[in-house]
Amino acid sequence: MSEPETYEPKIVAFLCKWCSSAGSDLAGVSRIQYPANATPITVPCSGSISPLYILSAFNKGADGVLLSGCHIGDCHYIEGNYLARRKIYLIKELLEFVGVEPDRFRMSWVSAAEGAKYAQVVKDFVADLKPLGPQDKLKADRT
Amino acid sequence: MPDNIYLPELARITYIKEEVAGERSIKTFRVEPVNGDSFEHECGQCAMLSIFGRGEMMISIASSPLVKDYKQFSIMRVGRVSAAFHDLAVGDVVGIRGPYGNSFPVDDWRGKNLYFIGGGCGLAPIWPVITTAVAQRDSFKNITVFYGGRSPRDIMYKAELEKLRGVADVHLSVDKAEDGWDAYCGFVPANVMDKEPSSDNAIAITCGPPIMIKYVIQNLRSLGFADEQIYTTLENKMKCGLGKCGRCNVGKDYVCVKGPVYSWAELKELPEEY
Amino acid sequence: MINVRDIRDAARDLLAKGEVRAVIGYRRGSRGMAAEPVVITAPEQADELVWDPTCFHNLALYLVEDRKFLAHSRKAPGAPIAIIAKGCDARAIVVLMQEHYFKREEVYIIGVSCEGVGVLDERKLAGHVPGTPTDAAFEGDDFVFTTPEGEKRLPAREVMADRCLECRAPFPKEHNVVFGEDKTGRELAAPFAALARFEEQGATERWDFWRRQFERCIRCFACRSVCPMCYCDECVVDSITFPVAPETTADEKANRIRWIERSAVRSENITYHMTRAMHLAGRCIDCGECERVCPVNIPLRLLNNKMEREARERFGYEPGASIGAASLVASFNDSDPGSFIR
Amino acid sequence: MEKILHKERIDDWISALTGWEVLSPALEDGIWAYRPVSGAVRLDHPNTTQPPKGLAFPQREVFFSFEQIKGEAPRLTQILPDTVQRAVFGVRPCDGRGAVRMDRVFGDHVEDTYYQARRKNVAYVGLACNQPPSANCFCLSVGGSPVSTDGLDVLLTDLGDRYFVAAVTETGKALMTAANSLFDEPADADRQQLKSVHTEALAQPQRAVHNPDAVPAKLKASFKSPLWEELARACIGCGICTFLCPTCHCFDINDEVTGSAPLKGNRVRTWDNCQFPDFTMHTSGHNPRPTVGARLRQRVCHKFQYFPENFGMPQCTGCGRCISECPVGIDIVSVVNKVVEHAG
Repeated sequence: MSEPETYEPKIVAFLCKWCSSAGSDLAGVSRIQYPANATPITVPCSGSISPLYILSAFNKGADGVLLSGCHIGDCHYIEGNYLARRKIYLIKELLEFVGVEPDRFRMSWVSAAEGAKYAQVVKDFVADLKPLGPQDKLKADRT
Repeated sequence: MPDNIYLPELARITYIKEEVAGERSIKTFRVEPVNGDSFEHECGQCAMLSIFGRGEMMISIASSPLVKDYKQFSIMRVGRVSAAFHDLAVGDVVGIRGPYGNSFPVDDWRGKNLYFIGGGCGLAPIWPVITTAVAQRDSFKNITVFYGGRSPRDIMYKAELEKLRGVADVHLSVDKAEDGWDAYCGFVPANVMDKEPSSDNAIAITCGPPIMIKYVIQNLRSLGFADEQIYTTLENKMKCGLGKCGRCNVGKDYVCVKGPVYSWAELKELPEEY
Repeated sequence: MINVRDIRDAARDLLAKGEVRAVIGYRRGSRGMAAEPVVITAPEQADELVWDPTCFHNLALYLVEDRKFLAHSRKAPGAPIAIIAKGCDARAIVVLMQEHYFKREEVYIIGVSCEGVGVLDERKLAGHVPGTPTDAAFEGDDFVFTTPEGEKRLPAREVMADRCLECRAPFPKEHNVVFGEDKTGRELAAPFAALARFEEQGATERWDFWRRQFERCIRCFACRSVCPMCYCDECVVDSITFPVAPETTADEKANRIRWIERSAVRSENITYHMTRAMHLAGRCIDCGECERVCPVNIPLRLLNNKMEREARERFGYEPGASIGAASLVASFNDSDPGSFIR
Repeated sequence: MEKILHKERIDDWISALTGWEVLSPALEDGIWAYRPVSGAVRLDHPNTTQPPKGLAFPQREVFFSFEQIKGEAPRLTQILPDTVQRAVFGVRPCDGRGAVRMDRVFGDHVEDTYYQARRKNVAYVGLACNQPPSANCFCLSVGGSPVSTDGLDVLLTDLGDRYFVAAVTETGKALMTAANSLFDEPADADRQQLKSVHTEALAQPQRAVHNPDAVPAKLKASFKSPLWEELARACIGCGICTFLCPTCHCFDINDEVTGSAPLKGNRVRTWDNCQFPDFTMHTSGHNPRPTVGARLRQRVCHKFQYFPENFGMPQCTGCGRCISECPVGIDIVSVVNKVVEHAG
């Protein structure tokens, strides 16, 4: 099923617009080399993420989903990332509970200054996703 | 397998005209089959129009059956598919299947006076009857058209209505008085009462918002029109057009098959669930 | 032991004095022995009320219906509405008040304690009693069924709903008046026992299990419809072609996102059920109605129990415990787990 | 064609049906469902939770796929049903009669290509109900019977250690002929027993719609009765009653997009449900059936008034599923009786 040589996991990355999105931009302008597997989607805040976004990304064929926001204490909306942390913990548990590989969903704190960290997060994620092969548990089966 | 009843034909948009602007704008579209022949239709019948990826909607065919080159639809922008239609341009290809439903018994009306009473976008479903009657002008006696909109900007088919004046009596109205409007001010049913059409050897065909239809019928009855002389069209949510999907029924009738055209004599026998 | 006459007297009295405008309760239905929900508005209807092991339904749902009806008809509520509530139902009412769905003074809670037992699971009854029973009654730790062949007594725990066996709060703490003994602390079965058993399996087995369950779903939405917490006017699984309200604009309709297709296939079903489980996290009070009504036996309580236990163990959160408490996902602690975040 | 089949030979019969996929009721995950036969078949089921209607009318049917490169004309590719022949064993007479009604809906006016293509490949091997399989059975009230052959290709009657096997259609005969040697000719004693089993079956107590012949007219007269809202008060608006019904046929059609650039997707039919609030809602927001009462009335009147008016038979076949499975005990027999009684 997995084709380790050619398989490139598709990642949907929800990035908060205040920190992680800027962090990914910094990674780009700093010309840091990192895998191009992640499709970024900028969101107002990590706390604004609905579980449905994550499930929908998997449904639409993502092999991994990343959510990245400001570090604890740095949220533009003061407590958005605290709320995200709780909510995301629950969805992570739920995904694992139904038997989805826990490594398919990842959360990180990346500030606007952490271009290198963003690159590392994506790099690690891609490396962890590759052995898992394509995600087909939650992917739409409506052909 | 016999013909796939759910497979639309492809049709190209050849003409678009904005009839009414604003929040609930109305545009008229003409479509021509991509692969030669299309189905024939009768006055009052409907067709399912598709935008692939958005869905289907049932729209009454607004052009006369005598027009063979294209089919015309006037579509208000109210929902998911109609909004997508309003974003289309000439040359775009859509899907069409039909024709669905029954039709106005126009042939039975030869030699009679015809009164058309429309409101808002309710002019479109009766427009094929008007244009057919006008095209066969000698077969009918007087043709009178009552039509009203909320304001002068809501009047559709403006140019066509003006052209009608030569061969038919046209009585336009708007709900509220406005500068520059010199025709009737008030609701369509009141305009009808104002002109006192005679029920003698006459047929009245009405279409518009449900509340308008209700009062038009009430007024026509008071003017002496018999139930059999009054015709209207029903609209309901439809998905298949073939009397199978189960949602457009009024009592035992599936409007997509037994309707949309009803005489008041028929309609008043159905449960009031429309 | 609750005497149903006390419940009837209370309902009659409340209606007669005009203290409430209606009482939501149970009456005898026409399907076998099962009770059915009823809304009575006149004192003389109080005699219709019943209280027996077939009073499964979580009537809090009808408080939601009532609220929607009032909102739709733009009516002022006037007098409060009374409701007969078991322990779980009362917790549901508390959650609704926590979420400001209605105010405490708008509801008169006639609490009924499940005492040492709970309600019947009709599916468990097969084989236990001959023929079709016509009546069921509480009697201490037993249920007594009237069958064509006479009375049949069964220990309640043999045919009780799992949710009741595992219930930790069979007494409606939030109430205006309450009937029956408070037997909180009774231990019939360890809570989350089925969950713990399930989690002993590996990921592959868990996935195989859920895939099988979700493939079976027919998307009748009974789980959603029966749930008092599923009160949204617009649900992600509904067809998106309909307007939420008459004033919904064409643009709103055109731009709605179709998160989940109507096709009852595994991927769409799983997205639905997992979304629902997340929406119920910290809100589900384990009345188990979703699982009871599922016509194809999907063990939905497992999903909700998972969230419930995580809420309890990780965040010290008990749904439906306090009207004033912030909800689970609208609150946080500095000590919330975060080690999973990179 | 009438034969005797000893029960232990039923598996051999099924094995002999080459070219057929055979389904029979299986208890899986706590519910009875028609499943492809694997292992021994014992027809000792009550009724299945869902009728076999999905074989001819699946909950999801793809009509065609579409693909459109921006600026170009769309390309449509028809998707046609598979042509596997399926024989379903153990179908209860009420569900056979359900098929008759579905055939009318999808066959009259214009033939539904998809339904017809599937339907002609399905054969129903029915099983007479010596005992009512559910406490909510009421087939006798809707013109049916526990031994009805309507819509079935074969009817089996359990005679203890053997089945009395009666072919109803040519397809049924073919199914039997495929395993001719397994069957015995019925003796007079077999016929006698069949007769008495059927007589007993017909005498089994059932729930009853009172005065069924009067129902359509009484319902018609009760359209505006306030009773509908009262009877529907507990209704939660779920889809159990219709999704489990052997004759409910309502559906929705949607485009399911599977890709953009180029736009790709399928036009799909899925079951829909007159009890869902948005079922009849117009795009304008107007809803001809805005309340639970109006929707309950639609379900009941469709079964007991509109369908008889259109097809001369009630649509309901008395299987009782909607009663047994309703989360809040709404009971179509009791609803019909109450409305009729109220109409006077």
